[in-house]
Amino acid sequence: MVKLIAQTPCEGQLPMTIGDVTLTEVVIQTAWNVAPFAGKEADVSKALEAQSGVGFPAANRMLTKAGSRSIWVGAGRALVQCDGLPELSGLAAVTEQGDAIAAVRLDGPAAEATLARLVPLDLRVSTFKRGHTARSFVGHMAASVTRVGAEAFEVMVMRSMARTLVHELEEAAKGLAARA
Amino acid sequence: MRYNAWQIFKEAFTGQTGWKPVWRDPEPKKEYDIVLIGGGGHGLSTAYYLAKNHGLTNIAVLEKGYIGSGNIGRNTTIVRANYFLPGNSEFYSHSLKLWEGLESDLNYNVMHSQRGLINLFHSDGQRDAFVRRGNAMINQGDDAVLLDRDGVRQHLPYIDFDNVRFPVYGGLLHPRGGTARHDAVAWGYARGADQRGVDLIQNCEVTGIDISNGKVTGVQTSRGPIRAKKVAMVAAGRSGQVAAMAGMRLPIESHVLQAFVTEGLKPVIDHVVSFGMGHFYISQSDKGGLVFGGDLDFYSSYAQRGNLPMKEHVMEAAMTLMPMIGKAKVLRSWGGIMDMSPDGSPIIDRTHVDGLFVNCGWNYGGFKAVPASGWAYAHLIATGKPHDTAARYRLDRFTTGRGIMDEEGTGSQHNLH
Amino acid sequence: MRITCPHCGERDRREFTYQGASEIMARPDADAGVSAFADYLHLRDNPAGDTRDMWYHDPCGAWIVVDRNTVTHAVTGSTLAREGRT
Amino acid sequence: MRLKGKGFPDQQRSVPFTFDGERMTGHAGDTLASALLGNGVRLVGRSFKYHRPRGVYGAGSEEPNALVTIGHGAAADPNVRATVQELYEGLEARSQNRWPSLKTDVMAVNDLLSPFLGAGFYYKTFMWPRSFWEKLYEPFIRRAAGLGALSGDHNEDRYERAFAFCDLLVIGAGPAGLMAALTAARAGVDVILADEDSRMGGRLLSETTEVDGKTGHLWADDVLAELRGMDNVRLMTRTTVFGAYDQGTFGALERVGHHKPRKGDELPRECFWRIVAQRSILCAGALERPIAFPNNDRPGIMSASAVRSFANRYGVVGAPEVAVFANNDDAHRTARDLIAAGVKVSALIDSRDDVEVKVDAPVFTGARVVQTSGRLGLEGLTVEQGGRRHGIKAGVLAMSGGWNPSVHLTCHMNGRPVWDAGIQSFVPRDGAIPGMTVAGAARGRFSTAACLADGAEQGAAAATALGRKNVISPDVPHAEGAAYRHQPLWAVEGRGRKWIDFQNDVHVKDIKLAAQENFRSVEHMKRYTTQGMATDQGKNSNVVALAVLADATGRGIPETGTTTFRPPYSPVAIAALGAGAQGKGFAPQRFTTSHAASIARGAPMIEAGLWYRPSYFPATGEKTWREACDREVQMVRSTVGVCDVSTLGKIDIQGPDAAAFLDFVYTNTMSTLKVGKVRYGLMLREDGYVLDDGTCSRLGEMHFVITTTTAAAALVMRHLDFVAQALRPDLDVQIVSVTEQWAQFGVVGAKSREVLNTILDKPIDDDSMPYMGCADVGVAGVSGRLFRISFSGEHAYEVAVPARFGDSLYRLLVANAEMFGGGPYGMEALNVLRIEKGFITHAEIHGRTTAFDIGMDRMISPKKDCIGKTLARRDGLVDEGREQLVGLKPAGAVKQLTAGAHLFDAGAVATRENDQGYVTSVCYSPTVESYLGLAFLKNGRARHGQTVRLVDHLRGIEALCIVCDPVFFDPEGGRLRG
Repeated sequence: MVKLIAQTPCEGQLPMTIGDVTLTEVVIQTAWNVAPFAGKEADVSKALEAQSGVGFPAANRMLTKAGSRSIWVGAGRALVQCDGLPELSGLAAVTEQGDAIAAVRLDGPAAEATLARLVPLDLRVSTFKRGHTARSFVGHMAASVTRVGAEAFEVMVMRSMARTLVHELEEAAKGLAARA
Repeated sequence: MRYNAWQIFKEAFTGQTGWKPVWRDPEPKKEYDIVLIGGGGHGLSTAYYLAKNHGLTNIAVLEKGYIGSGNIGRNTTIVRANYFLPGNSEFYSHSLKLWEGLESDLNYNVMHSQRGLINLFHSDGQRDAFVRRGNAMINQGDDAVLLDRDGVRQHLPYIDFDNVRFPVYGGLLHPRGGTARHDAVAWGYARGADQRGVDLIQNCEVTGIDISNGKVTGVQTSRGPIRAKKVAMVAAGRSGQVAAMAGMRLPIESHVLQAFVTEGLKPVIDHVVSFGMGHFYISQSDKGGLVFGGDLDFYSSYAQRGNLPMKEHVMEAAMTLMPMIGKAKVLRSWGGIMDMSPDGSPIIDRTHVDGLFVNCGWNYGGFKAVPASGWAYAHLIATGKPHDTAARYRLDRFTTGRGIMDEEGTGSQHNLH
Repeated sequence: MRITCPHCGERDRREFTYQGASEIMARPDADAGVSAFADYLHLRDNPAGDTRDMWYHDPCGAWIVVDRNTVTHAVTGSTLAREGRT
Repeated sequence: MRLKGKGFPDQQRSVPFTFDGERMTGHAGDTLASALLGNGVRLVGRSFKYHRPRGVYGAGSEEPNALVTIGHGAAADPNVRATVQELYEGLEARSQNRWPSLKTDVMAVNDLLSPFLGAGFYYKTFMWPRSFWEKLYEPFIRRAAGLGALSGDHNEDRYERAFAFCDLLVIGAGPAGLMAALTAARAGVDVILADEDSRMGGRLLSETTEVDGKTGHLWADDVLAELRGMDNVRLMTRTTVFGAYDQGTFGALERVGHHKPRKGDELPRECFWRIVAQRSILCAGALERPIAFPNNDRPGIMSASAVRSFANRYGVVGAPEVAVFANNDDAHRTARDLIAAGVKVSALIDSRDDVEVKVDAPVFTGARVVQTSGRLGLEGLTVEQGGRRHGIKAGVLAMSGGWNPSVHLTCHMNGRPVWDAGIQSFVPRDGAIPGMTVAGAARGRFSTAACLADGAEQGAAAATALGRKNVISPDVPHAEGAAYRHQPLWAVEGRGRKWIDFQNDVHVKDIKLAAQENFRSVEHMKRYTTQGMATDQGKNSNVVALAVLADATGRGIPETGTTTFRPPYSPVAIAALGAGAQGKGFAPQRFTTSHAASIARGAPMIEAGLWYRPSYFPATGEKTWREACDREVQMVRSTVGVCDVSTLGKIDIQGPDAAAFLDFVYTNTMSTLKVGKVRYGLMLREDGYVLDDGTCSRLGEMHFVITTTTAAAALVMRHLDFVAQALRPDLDVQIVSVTEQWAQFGVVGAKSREVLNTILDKPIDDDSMPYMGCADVGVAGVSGRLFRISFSGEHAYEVAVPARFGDSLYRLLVANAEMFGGGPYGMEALNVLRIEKGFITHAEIHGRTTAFDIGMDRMISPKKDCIGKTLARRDGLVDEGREQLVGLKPAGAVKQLTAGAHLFDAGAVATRENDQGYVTSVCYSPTVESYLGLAFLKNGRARHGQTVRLVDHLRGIEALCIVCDPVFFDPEGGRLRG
């Protein structure tokens, strides 16, 4: 019997370190878009928490617990990463998205300045803290940007744009490194 | 006074002291046969052709600012006749013919320069759409040439043909397309109208339109009431507000279109060039500045200024298309207020009020239309019948669905152009 | 220009797509007829001053109704289209 | 010449550079302008119109004269202000707008012709004969005009863009800006302090003024040291805030690499910053204005403040003998500073009568400069005092007509500045930019003491407005606080041209001529004379010009008008504003999962929207795309082909009201669709025209997945969100794009089922997967989806798997197809296959077509409302005379049919009046063995069987065609179900 081989969106492109920032691919095993039906937000959150350990996040926030995460990804929508398809029938639209996303992590003292070349967001740590997430743009690409550490961010774009994402991050980091 | 070689020579040796005012500054009279609301390009050309073609001179052009203070002085100066839908084809064709005789007609050098306009395309589908357009231009009696990639390279060697996001497949050359000196067009028409007896009244804002028993009787202005047998609105950029004075709502939204000019540079861009993968068009003025623009800012506005995202988008288009342009420096940016109609085409028509006429909805194509718009509007005002070339510019086309002219194919409803 | 998305907060204009006056939310009844629909779709107050219009916050997918001034570009408020305010 | 012991440049460290090829030496810390003056170079450029010799006028970014080109080849940077360009080792500068050389410029003949070339001369002449304009006059004018030249080479430099956010943006780091930033920063405010200069301190760097008992620049250094030590402060030097935009957004340009020799190409030349600030304080200082006197433009005639900058900051002076001409006290310090530096001051000429001048030099009060001499540089001047004339020897004349506050940014949002009679200049209008206040000289508070105090006050006010409690105003340091005393003097009478706009060569008489010809509005005057339209945008000249116009028209200055400024404050390179877009950066690239496999098979890739898709797959021996395309079509029609269709939009629709929602957005009814079935659907815009088409599959009672065309995917998604949120919030429905989740492949042709059954966990047959069926399936052990739909008229499927398996599945499908005599096919074949079946794409539904036009008006269900239904009924949209979709076949032998050709009645002349329609799509069909076309023809459905004339003027093609049904192949659809 034939077996299909999986590839990651940034296969062969990462990791790389440029100056004071390191780019690595975040490999997503499974993820679902969870969109509660009208009036079911609280029920969904409760059920999600029971199943995965993380509830439905508030707008612009990420919840993490053990291996699970739920990230707000837009009006009434969360990206839930956990083991196993959440059972929310009748409560929410659950849509597989684990293959739809390219995710890259930026680490290092230059991570914020690298993103500041591409993202029209106020990323100052005083306003955009660990666990904060935002739907915005990276260059011309719609993206989720999440702060995962004092000097660490995760950026998610559409899978088909993985190459552009890596390229733009790389170029931004190069220009920054050349100033040093 | 007529300008001629002798006069130029004489004035050079008498310290230029003999030149007369190019127009008068008359006080408004109590009554006119025709009042035109708006002293921009279209208002001035309408006045000129009313006088010249129809012998009507008891006319006032009321301008709330200075003559030519609207979009006639805030555009990218492109003159072309490369439309393809019936209605637009014959109108812009007529306009281009008028441009070609404008200088001798007005005895004023508007620097109309037919340096050729090239629309670039970047896919087979775009090519076919441009071929349809080019064939329509030739059917109309105008000119168009299909260029392949090498043909474009011969005309525009500086374009990036190799390392580019959307490679150039070819272009549609419109040899008679070009540019003109925008302010001079306003001044030339103003001078011509004034010489024929039209009163150009600056700093005179219309504050009301008087209507009695369904018939227009005059206007209220910041300089007092003025009676008129006919009133013609021609105030693109403020059409909605003017029409509201007559109790009308128009199918118009007002938007900002930005334009840019760089510092003066030695000649480098000979044609008017238009990028097919985003609104971007460029030419070089006789002073050496690169004059270019792009798409609307895309929000309704009367502010005559834009914001950074669209500026950036325009500059991005410039950099991907012709990266030799990078070190040209933007000197000035400004915004014009565009009367955006649902289908992107204008309106020249009567209204429900007897004696009240409307000319609006020029979207971002008003400059090149100035001669034909004035010609057709003058005809309508003078005779009560639409001119053949503008018969399709009806106000009711959105209700009947007949003759909708959506050149871009993006939809005949607002905010899609 | 910066506009406030009720979900995401104040954002650069580049994150939004514009869709004209909020009158567009008051769609006529199915049987209102051609002329009512033609007026609804095409005719606009087009005010020089305060206006209320529709914007789509592309990255988060929310349609919002924004209170704005077309002369000064001041933005004074915004709500979700879902809340039904025209 | 250098002044020993003066200035910051390290006079021990020599920096070699060239000017017009001549080797020269400057010092570290010099600008190009100071280095040229240090080398005794006064002639630096030629003016725009008359090509008059010009030298350095100022010391800052407002410089109108000393514009040069830096570097060569692709790096050549034209119109660089020598006063801003910092010197570095190996810098290569060239003068501009001269030929053959700066000293001997042929075009200077224009200056002799100047009696002809007054304001507006273009408009009155060059009309005879008409045809000479493009051929003779215009090329000549164009060559004479312009300043520097672009290299014509593609840009090779890196430029960059970035965003920054702060609570308070302080623009300008002179005494006011430093105090404002310091006060706010100490209160805990997040501050960005930006200054266009390479070193912060503003005028303190150029004056000998003391602050708190220290030389001004030392005091500035102390403040900067404190600011640098604070986490909440960001100092941005070499950064010009060039534009103010809505809601506290500013554009700023940082010069990152221009002051360094090039090493590699990674360092950006410039960075374009978008700065967002809750509040801002404009501390941009003021600019000195010139006086218009006869021949006031010779190299060596400079602004007085620039002469002080060069002497005090850079330790240079343009000539051994300097005269000063002013109408204000402030300029007197020029003479004092020069004398202190050991320079001979040959005269101080003050236009005021009642003034006491404490300067150890010949003083002329109540006097004016009425003439100057020196062909390529100032040699002397004539002073008139009480009717007597005095000849003065001077190589430099420092002139000052007073100061203009730098109001520019406050004008960017249409705020007109207001006239202040006290300083005879314009000051910013309060509140012109929301959130912005103005401090110091930028609002007419000219003394150092006033600037310091005002900066502190505005800084404290901003901190308070930002919600900081207990803001402490620091002690304002002690500094000179002399009142600004001046008496207006705009223009001096006398023979000769009195220049106002140096670069554009506008002089007093031009403005008077404009007034004489009734160009009396300021805007008319500007546009008629080009006053203020040069690269300095009138920063130096506008107020003088306005005063001259006011005088000529007999009005006061405020009645005459105001001067306004548009962004950018100083010119900004297109490469910076559009940074990142060059090459492929204009738009994201989207790659399918089969991209690598397609490339490996040699497929040329074409752009389809943002996506790349294979055009065709060349086989050995094939020389043209047509050969490959014909083979691929025949392959699909005879055996099986595989095609990546992942780029089509896929949207997941779920919820209790999902079916009702789809009924509202599609013309046809989707609520009656059974689970496991697929239906073709048509969407309209509200204006009744076709928006898009695609399929709708019902996966569950409350779960659908629909497809869109590739081009319209984002548009349709936004449209559906609009309908759901703005029009029908009553419907409980969730809409999620799944385009990227699934890699989807068409498996098309008679052998398609056999190929699929090689990889499906559970084989299918006609019963388990009938035509227009859909189901979840196992694909080689992976959960996937299968749809039995066709865009080719063949028995066909689309199989989808999670995208991570896309590459693998594609390779597998192609390999297995090959076992059945099939293989991959590209966009060209796909296009032929759909034309043969009369299926439409965006070539047909191009935004102007209605359901009626494409023969689908019966798909608009009469039983329910939907978007676009009512307006699609408008008379004009269902008129029989509209252009309707038809097929075209050649009548007899033809060379080719072409898309974009127009149609006419056979025998009719090809004119607009006779136009009957146009061709949208064409192909050569190897199946039908003929060219085929799809076209829109007036009343076309009633004209099947008629002959029409196809004319493509552009390609030189003419053909007679038979009008037919658009379905050319298998009209009964037997193969679909086969």
